[in-house]
Amino acid sequence: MMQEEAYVRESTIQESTIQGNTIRKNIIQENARQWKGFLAHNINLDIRRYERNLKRFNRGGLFLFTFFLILALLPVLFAPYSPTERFMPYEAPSTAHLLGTNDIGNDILSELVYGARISMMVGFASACISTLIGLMIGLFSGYFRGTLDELLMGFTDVVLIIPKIPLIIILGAFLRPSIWTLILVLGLLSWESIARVVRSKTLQIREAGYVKSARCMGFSSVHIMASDIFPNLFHVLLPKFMLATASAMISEASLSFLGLGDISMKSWGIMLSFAFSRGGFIRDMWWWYLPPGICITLCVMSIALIGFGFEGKEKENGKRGVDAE
Amino acid sequence: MNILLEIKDLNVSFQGNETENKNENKSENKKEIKNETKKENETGTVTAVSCLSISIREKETLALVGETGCGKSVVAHAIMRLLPPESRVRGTIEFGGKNLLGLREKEMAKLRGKEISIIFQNPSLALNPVYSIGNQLAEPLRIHGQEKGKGKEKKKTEALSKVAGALKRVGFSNPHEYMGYYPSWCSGGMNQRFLIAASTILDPVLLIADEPSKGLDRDRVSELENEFKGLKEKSETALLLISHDLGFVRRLADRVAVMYAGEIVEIADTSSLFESPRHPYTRGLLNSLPERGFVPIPGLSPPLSSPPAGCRFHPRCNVKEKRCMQEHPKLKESNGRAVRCFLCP
Amino acid sequence: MKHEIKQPIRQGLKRELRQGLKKVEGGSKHGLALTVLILMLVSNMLPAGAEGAGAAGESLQMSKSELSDTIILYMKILYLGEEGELPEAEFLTGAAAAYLEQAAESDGSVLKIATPNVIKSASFIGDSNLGVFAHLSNPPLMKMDADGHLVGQLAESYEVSENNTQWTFYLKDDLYWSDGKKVTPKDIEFSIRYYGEKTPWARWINDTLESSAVSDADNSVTFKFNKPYTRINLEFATYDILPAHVWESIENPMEYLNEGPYVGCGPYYLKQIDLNAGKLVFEKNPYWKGKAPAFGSVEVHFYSNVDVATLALENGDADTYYKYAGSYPYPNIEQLEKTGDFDFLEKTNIGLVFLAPNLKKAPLSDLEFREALSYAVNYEEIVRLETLGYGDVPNHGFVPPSMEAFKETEKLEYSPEKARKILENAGYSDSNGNGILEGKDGKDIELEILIRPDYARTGELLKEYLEQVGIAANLRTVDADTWITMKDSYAYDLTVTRSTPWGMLMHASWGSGYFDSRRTGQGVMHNVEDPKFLQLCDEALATTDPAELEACAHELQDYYAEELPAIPLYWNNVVTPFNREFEGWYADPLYGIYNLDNFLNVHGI
Amino acid sequence: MSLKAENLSKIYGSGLLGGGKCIFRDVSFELEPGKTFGLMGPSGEGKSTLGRIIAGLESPTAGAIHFKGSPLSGMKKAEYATFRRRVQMMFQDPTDAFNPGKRIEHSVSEVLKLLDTPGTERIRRTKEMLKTTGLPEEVLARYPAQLSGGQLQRLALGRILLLEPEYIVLDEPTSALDVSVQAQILHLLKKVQDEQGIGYLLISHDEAVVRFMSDSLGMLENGKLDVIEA
Amino acid sequence: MREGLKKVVRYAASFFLIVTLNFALPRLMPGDPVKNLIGEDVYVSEGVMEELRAGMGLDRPLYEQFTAYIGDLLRLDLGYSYHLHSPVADILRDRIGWTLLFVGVSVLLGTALGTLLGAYAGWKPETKANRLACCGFITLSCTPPYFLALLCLEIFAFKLGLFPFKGFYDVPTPGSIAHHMFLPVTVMALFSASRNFLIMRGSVIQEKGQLYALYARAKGLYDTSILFRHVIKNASLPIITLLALDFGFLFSGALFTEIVFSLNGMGTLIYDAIIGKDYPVLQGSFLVIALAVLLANMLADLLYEVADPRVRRPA
Repeated sequence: MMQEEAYVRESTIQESTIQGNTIRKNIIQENARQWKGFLAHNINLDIRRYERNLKRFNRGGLFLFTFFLILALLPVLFAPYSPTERFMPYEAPSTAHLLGTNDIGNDILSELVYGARISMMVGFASACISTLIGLMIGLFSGYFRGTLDELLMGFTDVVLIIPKIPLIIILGAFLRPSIWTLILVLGLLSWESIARVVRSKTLQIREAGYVKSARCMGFSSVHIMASDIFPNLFHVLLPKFMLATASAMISEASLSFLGLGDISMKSWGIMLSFAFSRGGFIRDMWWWYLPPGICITLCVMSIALIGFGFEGKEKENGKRGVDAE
Repeated sequence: MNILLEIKDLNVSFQGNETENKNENKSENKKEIKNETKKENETGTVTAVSCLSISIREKETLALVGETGCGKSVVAHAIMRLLPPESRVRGTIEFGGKNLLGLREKEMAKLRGKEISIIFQNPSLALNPVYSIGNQLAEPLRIHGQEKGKGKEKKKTEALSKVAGALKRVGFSNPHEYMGYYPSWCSGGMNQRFLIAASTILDPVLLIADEPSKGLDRDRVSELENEFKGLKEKSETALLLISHDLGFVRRLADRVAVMYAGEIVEIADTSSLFESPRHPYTRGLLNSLPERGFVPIPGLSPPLSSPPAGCRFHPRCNVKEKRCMQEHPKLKESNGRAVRCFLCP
Repeated sequence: MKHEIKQPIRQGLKRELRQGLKKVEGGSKHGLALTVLILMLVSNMLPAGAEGAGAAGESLQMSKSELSDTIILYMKILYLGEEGELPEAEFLTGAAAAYLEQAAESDGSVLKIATPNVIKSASFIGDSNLGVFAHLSNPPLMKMDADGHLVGQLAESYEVSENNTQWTFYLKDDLYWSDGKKVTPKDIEFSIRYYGEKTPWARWINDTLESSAVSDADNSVTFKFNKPYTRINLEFATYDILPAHVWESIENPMEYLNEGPYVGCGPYYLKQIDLNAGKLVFEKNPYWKGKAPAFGSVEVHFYSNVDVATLALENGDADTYYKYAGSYPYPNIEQLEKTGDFDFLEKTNIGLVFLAPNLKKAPLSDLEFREALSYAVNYEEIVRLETLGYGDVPNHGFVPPSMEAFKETEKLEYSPEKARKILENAGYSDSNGNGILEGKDGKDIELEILIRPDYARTGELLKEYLEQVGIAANLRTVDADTWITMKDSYAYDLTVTRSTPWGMLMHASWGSGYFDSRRTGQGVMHNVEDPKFLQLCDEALATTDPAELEACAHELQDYYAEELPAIPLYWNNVVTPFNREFEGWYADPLYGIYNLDNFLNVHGI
Repeated sequence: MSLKAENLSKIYGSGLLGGGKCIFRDVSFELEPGKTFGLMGPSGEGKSTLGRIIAGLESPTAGAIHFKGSPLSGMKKAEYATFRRRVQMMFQDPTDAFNPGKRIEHSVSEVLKLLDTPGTERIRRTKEMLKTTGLPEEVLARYPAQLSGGQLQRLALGRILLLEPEYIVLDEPTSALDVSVQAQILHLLKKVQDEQGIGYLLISHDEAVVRFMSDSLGMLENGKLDVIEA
Repeated sequence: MREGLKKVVRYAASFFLIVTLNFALPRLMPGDPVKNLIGEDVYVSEGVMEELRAGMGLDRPLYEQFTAYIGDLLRLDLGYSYHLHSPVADILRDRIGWTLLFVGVSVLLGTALGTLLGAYAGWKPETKANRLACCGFITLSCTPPYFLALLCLEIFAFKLGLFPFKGFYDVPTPGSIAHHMFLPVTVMALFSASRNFLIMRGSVIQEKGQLYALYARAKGLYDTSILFRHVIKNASLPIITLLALDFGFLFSGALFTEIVFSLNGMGTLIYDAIIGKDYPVLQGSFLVIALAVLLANMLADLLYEVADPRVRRPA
């Protein structure tokens, strides 16, 4: 019994920490909780309301994100020049070069457009790694419980405590600055919170009637995890994935600033670090150092907003039926 | 006996797109009203309670009975004005000569907890987990400033003794020990009693109990019954009992109102209702009780968003006639009983 | 803040005074002199109040009481007709003006230097950056003059024995420590031996110094080594001389942390190392007998971010900028010019940026290939992009013209056609038609260019140039430490690096230290095993005779031009911005503006 | 042919550290096909735990369960698979009995797939199941959230019936339902039992329900089971 | 009891892992530390190099180095920095004070600001001001810290000339320190606040829907008094956990801020140590930060137990 309670407490604390992150737009004020059943019975008003608000809230994020995604996928459409083509260096914005040129005469706008792909790739690739690890650890830990859970979660807690950025910096310095090692390092060091959320959600779902009856009916553990638990984790996973992407992008930019990035891959972070190290900042060339910074912020924000939105949505996933109609 | 609370034509509806309208409302007031009515029809508005009229007399126990989702809790929250902002409440709720629905929030706050109190169905959640029982029991005293013009210390000791008294009243022999407890340390039954003590500490004129027996097992329910009986004996409080548990209601209530699909279908004295139910729904409900052999009513309750035309019960009624399907029956009163059925005298 | 407000007032005051003195003739001179004296008193008190404790006041040559005595004396003579030796008014006003200037500057006017060379610990001996800054307070024996010749600094002169093992330095007579003691040859002997014993980088002294002798009679110190050394005069231009009576008792100077003050014998002494405020404070050495410096104190402000340092300069928080072996960032010059407060001192750097091929690996072991490579690089573009015009296309001879014994060799030329032709003639051709030349082994030539982040842009350009002549190139960016490991194990085809002034001078000088395969070191390529080159080095190392040295230098430069052990990419200038209100700036090739003469010369306009 | 529980005990939290808490001790009873054994007792006394042990979802600390004469713990894989299919459990809360992300149709056909039922057969059996439980066909296209508690509980029962179980553990099958729906479900259960001869273990805190349904009943109190023949 | 023991085991494991990581990581880095020690352009014979290497203990087998390391740790000897020429423990003691002051003040300010604004924003999420605040804090939390620091520096120190560029002070007086610390503390506090704001806002939105909040209203409380009397205490519980985890985050944030503002604290220390491959300092500072975070977590655990009666249920 005590064991159970410990789980519950842990998961509530963890949950609230993580869900606290959520920015939910005015979900139905929850004194409706009591007649939630009543409302659900009739029509899922709260969901529709919520959906609408969510959409409104996310529309901006989704729009921005799509924009950046298109930039990343089809830079040719937007970049006026090749990012390696050289013109006069240090030129101010003009009609020929909307954002001017940098220290070796590359068109900054083109560089910016091509940078989207690399920045977002770092974010998504490392988020994929961390999400995958987090999912596996959380799922197994939550589903099988017992000693495995103790060990895995103990390990997770230990990793959680280690300060990340210094470790990433040390590792970044140790491994040679290549974009792949960066992705690997970022991915390998940010799965713990995902694992914890997945675990607590798994614990919760595991006790749901449909999982219990599935076990009762003789479905295999793999089938249950894949077919009953995973789809319902998706809603916790997606926001986590998005937030992991966002934080990986920030970390990449920060490491680039410290000179630990991969210079041959011109991400926004690298652009920024060049803008600072090659006089863009001091020459007051705001058209050089502001755009990559703003792009990082906006892109991270769009991803985070979508993540927050999904996180809110997750709350209501019990009633997902309606929005699927 | 005087009428304490009178509800007339209460309509409560919930709407889907409230907040968005609200923001736009401010700019274009007149236009919006038109739009709103239009929208109401388009986006399925749920009328949780329609045309509900009921009155509670002083010291009386009135029970509101019905199945899950029939809108009985909405009535309780409407009286307390605790409904979420997106609900639309029409009608009048008269209490002590004032229309509660017309009061400002500040004035309403003064009534809450002092004149009208409520007990929620889930006591462990209704108590704040991070404050001690004593603290939470004393809170109504603090809010409603019972002892004006006295020293702080004195106030405190007085509050303490009051809290102790209240706890004793609900059956705790050593109240001072329990005052330091937290809700999470206590069982649901104990929390239920704490909640009752907190809600009755200022001797409200009206106590609303919202599904107090839900989720309790047999022993606890009888404990609770004793609690309420004691309360009725010791104080002047009128009780609005909202429950789906017919046995529980039968033992406590003076009068019973039965709700179905957002409407009252029958009001009667407890004894006459249980002995000779008139409305077919009431009859069906009583028949599905264990002691009558679990005879079920066929079919399902209709969704409130699209109640059937005519009598709302007609799809499940075994004595229905043609007009039941077309006309909506009115609540007819006779001999202190009221029934919403064409077929009943 | 207070200083900044007062500074202009005080300067204005000075200017008026000077003009006033010129105009006023005859009788009114006395009155004016009095006014000056009173002003002196007032101005003396103002900053004292501002400084609070009045620490600055102590270093004044004339104290307040002395000043007021003079005023009283003056008044008596003037108005009471009292007999007395009336000081000559003309002389007095002159002295007063000078005094006023000094008084004002000794507490208020500070020379502020911004630098990105951050002092990391308050260890006088241990911190390498501090070692450079301490030249001001503890000057080395020798220095390099503007032409790159080594001359005495604390030493009046020196001589070296026939076999180059015995060096004698004759000390200047008028040197005093800031605690009043005289600088003796023993201090020099102590310092040199002390470094040899206590610091790892000067261990060679300990290992080879046979004996040393001090002669108080001719104020000299003699060092005898167990093997010939010809470049001691250069070495001794880097070791800060320490007061024996202070440091004797310090067992472990590397670990000796002290925020100051430190006893020094230069025009200033190091008063404080304040790491938390990020500055060094040098205060005037009261016992300095040489030319009086114009500033009461010199402050070195260090910034961990170059941009912030330059911003500080633009904002007028500092008067000049210093970076060891480096220039003010070229891109930032334009911005600083706009403020109108700064002038720039330009001096050709004796260090340079070069492309080092891996001579142990084909195809770069092939001289013809290297030659072709030297034609493939667009030097003018690199100079334009990397130095923004503050540099030159280099010669084949590697050594920049600012170095002693420079020999004019052929300028490097950009000609992709020539490069291609040479490659073709040498047997590198694109037989499979994929646009990439094949090496002698028949495989495509794909060069790995190893770069540190500092040369990222240069690397990008090089890659392009190589591709233009049909050579595939990969950029591999590594951090400085990895770079060292990789270049030491010759795990590269090409790499971009730079030489520092000191690096150009070390070993047999003229950059030979970078190539001699017998050497090791952080920035050293040690890639030339050619006996001809090694012999040249040995010859240069065996002589102190200027003529012989020059001959060696010319031969070395010819060797570079012919064998291309490295392809210089650009010669750059060291640009130092300085506040227009000061003049007399001067930079030496070794330490730039951070030399004693400069600090003695610079003064307000 | 029976499901027998012998001397079951369950102790929680008996690990390396701490002593643990005894839920019940030496509980024995037997389920017979076509009969209902009612299990009553105050909440928190481990009725549900006992139910889960009988259904094989948890293992007892001591004691054994015999299915058709062979003990559960010593079963081979194939044997266990039959047990797994023949003994089912129905839970208290109908609202989470189905995966909220899948349509009812999907959840049902998944079970049939598990049984390797061919496609045409599946449709027939689904329809048959709906008929037995008295539900319209349109519920198949719905998501669980769109159905009422009564409907879901019927479906839950229906889904279990697809497996053709011999015993069903009913864990508070009606306590989350309204009285009128409760009556419906109880009648349905009885009907199914009569038709298919299934043995029930009915766990409920409501004495009236237990007495209404059971052939024999037991009271689990203070960790002990008192069997009272009805 | 069981829980407590588990926690102790967990913390001990964390400690061990940190120590091991700490030992292993710097040693894995490429580059010869001895060469770094001597400095560029200096010629030193191989013999001297070996001697120095032996002095640093780097030629011994790893396990020997490890046991020696653990032994030193137990004596609170964190090694000796050849770059900074003093025992690492001394350097850390010297630097950590400033960083603690800097981080501490920022955390306090940030938490206070973020929590209060967040609580209010969560209580009335629909008002314009709160939406604006929300957008602002989201933007902040999505900006790389160094970018914001540099922008602040450019605008407030350079363009407006309101604040100095570097250092903790000019003269060590409280006024000067406050003047110098204003910008870096503001930047850090904003970051801390942005995190706390979002958490608190979400937490309040969640908590205000709880039944006890409704019951508080039913008792006669209204509007913000419900927030302050009932909701805020519940909602701020997650902040406690966050604060502990934040501690590590802020240390890292401090790194960037310190570099930008040329502050002589732990951040620059670590940065320099990475650049210079100063193993002992790296080990020492990583250990200190990790231990600080560990300690903060333990403290949070304890605090949680005090603050949340659900956790400290009597047996």
